[in-house]
Amino acid sequence: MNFQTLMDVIGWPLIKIVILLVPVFTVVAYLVWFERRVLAFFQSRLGPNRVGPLGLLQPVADGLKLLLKEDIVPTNARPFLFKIAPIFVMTPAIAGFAVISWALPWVTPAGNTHGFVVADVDLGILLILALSSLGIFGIILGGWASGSKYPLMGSLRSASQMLAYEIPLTLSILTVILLAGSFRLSDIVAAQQNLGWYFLFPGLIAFGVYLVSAVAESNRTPFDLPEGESEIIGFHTEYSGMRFAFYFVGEYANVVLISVVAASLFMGGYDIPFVKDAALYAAHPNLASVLGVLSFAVKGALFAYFFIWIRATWPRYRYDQLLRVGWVVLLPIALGNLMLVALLKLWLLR
Amino acid sequence: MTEETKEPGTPEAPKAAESAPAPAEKPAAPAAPAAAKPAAPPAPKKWEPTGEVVTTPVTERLAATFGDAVAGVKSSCKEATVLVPKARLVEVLQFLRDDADCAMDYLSDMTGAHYPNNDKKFEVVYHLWSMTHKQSLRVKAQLDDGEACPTAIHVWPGADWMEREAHDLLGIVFLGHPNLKVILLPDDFEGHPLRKEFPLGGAQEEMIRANRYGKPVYLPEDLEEAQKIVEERRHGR
Amino acid sequence: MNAAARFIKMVTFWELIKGMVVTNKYMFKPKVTELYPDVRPVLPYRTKGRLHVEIETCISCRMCEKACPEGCIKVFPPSKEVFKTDKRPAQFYLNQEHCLHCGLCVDPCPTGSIHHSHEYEMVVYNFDDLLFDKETLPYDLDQKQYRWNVLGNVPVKR
Amino acid sequence: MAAEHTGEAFTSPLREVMETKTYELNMGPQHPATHGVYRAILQLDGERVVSMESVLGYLHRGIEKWAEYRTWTQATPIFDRLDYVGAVLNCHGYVGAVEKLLNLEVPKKAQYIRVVLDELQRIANHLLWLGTHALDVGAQSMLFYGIREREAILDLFEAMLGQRLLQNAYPIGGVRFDFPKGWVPVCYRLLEELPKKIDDYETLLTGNRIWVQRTKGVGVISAKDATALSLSGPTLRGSGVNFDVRKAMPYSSYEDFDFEVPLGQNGDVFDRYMCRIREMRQSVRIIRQALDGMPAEGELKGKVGRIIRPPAGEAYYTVEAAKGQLGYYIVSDGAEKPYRLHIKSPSFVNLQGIETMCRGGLIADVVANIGSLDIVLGEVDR
Repeated sequence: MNFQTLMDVIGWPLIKIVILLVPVFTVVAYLVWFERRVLAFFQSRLGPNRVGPLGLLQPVADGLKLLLKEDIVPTNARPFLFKIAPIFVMTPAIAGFAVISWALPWVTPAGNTHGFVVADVDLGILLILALSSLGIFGIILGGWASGSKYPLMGSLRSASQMLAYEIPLTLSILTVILLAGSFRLSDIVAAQQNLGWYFLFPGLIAFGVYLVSAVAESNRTPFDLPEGESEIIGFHTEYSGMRFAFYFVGEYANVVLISVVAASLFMGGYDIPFVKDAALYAAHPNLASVLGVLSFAVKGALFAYFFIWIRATWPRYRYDQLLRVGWVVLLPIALGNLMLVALLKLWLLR
Repeated sequence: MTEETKEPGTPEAPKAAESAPAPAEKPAAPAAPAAAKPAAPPAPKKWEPTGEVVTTPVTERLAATFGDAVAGVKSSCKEATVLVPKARLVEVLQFLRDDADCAMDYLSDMTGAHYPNNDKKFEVVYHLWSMTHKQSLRVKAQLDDGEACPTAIHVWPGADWMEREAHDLLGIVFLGHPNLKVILLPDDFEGHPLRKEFPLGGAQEEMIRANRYGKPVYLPEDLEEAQKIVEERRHGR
Repeated sequence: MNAAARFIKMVTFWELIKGMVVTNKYMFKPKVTELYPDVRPVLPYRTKGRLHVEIETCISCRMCEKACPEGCIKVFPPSKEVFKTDKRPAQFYLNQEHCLHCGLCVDPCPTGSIHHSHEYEMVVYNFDDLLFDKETLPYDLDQKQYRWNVLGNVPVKR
Repeated sequence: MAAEHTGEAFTSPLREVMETKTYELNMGPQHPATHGVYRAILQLDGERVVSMESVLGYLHRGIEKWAEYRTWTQATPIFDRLDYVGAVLNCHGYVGAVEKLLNLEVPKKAQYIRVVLDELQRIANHLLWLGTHALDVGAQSMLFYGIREREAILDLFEAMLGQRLLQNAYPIGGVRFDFPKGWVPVCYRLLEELPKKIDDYETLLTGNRIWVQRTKGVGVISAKDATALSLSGPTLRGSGVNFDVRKAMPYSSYEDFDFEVPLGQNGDVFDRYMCRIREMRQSVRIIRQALDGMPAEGELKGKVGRIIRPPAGEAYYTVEAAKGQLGYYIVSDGAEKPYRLHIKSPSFVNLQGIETMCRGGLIADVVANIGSLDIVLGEVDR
């Protein structure tokens, strides 16, 4: 086992993981700040502006506060399950970032290229879907293990909500895969590049279904019933301190993950709009990949802004209406769309 | 509460003491009413409303059907008031609601009152309103201490909580009320606060107000004592 | 016709988007937050802040003491002979702790010596600092820090 | 899916097949959606409410007992603490009752000033109700828009009455002061701006399909039940019963102004919401007419001595408060202190309707129903 294989097997992935995790955690932390500021600006108020210039140190302050707060385990809670539940929410959300390819490979002067992705798994999208359904387990376990009635209600609600929205989410992604022909994210982006325009236009209905079910998947308004603040306060009522921070980070990591996946599936990922990427990459590769990451970030931020915009405006669905929208409305549309796109592709190919 | 406006003792004090408003030694007092003559306090005055009896189409209709059982009550501000014997109370209320030209289909308010000096100690008061004829009427019934009053919940379901409140605060028992439980007071509260002999502060409040740092909040009349108390409060801790 | 219009509206989330346009409109409008400790609010003339008492003009007639529902004011008039020359009270206690800021004591005061100021920062660490006597009665803190407002008219001295 | 309201408690079809027990959930007294310290003990079958029982008294301060130990003028500030978001209307109720007992004629100018301030307080109350009700149903920004407009009104109160919330607005007999110098133009500007802002709220909520699904057919109470339960105010008018104290027994020269009384059709949360929204627009009309028709000069206060001793007797005076019909039953025995004072508080009586509204609905409907009743616990517990 000489040094070179050791590096390839363990070294490079570890470095890539570190390179990936540091920005992901800062992006998640600053998404919290971004949401509170943008939400405040929607509501004609200023939002956090006392901690640091424009409140930029607010996430640091929140993190520190949650770190120092005592995280209580309630008496009639199941202690072991209560402690491990938040982990089940955060790790899948963070792990999902591994398979996303952020840009075209980086060419070092020595000639070897390093892909902008931690693990370019050929079944990338499937892995993300599997991981996101693992996240539900954390919510249900946490709600049930808290031992009190309100979190139990929250966890039961989130169980049925996830079931209702898992299938439309998968079907809408299937339509994109049908169009792209491969599960690997970099292939999907490459397919959109040589198709000429983004999958947003052929798969518009799939895009709509994806957005709605993604919002439901990440428990955000108008589907934030598991944590309906004004009704049953949510599954993380009994959590405090760092454990609550896990849930909090998990939820916002989910939002970032969904925005990023939406950007790469429907808006062409790191493809720089109105620019011939292949030619630019051939000319000076590193600039193209940096610009690619930037355009990816802008698209992701656009989606995050859209989610916050929805949260500021729309009221919350009731529990049975939420399930009705999932099963009765979204499922047929997603299936019909899949059939439509399949026929379209068949007709085009022939 | 200043000394003279608040009666720490039972407000049962005879009326004469109540009407001596200003303390004697106030120098530039406005012309104090000439009440404060040290005569023997008169017998506790019964409470009777002044003014004259107001007759409206509704009271005439009632007099026609119930004869002299329903007596008009004097009112100083032109309000139709009717006194009904307790025995026929529900019958009158039912008639008022169902009769075509009374049509009192809205119970605006139902409450009780405690008159310790009158011969009949308690009074139950119903304020009714007719949506169609746009008339209002006050029906009163007098009860003795401890006497039960028939419930009006079958006539107007809205009276449910009002009766529970009257029972809670005044101790009037309503016969036939489905769950005459305590509504506004804690379950283990004994005594009925709105009765005249119930002290204003009640046991707890005196204790609470007095024992903030264990010192009385109100200052006595004469100057030196008050200054001593204030000094001690300020620097005694 | 309106069935088709309704269908299009339903499919394109039309009224939901109209709602979002409204919230976005306020996104770019000026914000209403007042940055309190740095920017002092401008109070109109009639604001009923903390009670101020001008001991010099008080003729210890105890009208305010009788009018107060909470019994916060306690006036001790001077002895008889002193009263002939100098009407000011020997001692004046004001218990700010129970004060409702209702203004019932200001109405009957013949000389307007007890009146509301614009002071609203009345936080203290223990209750007894709220019991003011003649010396510690707050009077005419520098009114500059409470700017007068264009809405207020001339203070009426009865 | 409209919740069907059978007379007896709702029994789910599954009950015969598998024997399930109802699940008792304590909503309150510390709960974000109960608008104060109100506690509801819900018997739940899954998410569906089988039966509901209210527990009150957490904010009982004994205001009626307190008033018996104060003179007539000293008692006015305590009634602001009843419905602390509609303090001017409470004060108007009490002061009107005493004036009725004294047979005192309030001068015309004072009556007009009272109408202007009452309607401003009604709009401020409805704005806060709209904000908290929409927040409970999920529309977060509505709360801040409602409170932003309400601040403009509270500034007007501070300039005119001296305080923003608990103003001790009216002395017995009329009004203390006239409007300050710059007040009326500022009020006119506000009257132009308010209808535009209410249109914004309607685009945000009334058309919104999620809002409609959350409120239409929820918490239905029929006109007959509403009258029988003595509900009042927008809660009663939402079921279509035309009873508004300003029209039924006009007081303080309300008969001079023309305004409609908005009515609902089927008494659900949406109709009560629409009633209050239209009521805000009507209040703007009333204020404009009152400010235009205000007599230029005139007495501000009727002839009333410093110590008030009404003749022995009793009086019942009702006012259309923001929550409903607020009544004061006062008994005087000739002394300068009230002998007995009973407050008919609309929130206390309206809260009786919550049990019929919530039976058969979901927990989210209980939250929407409490919001649509617009209760304030200070007034419920007195």
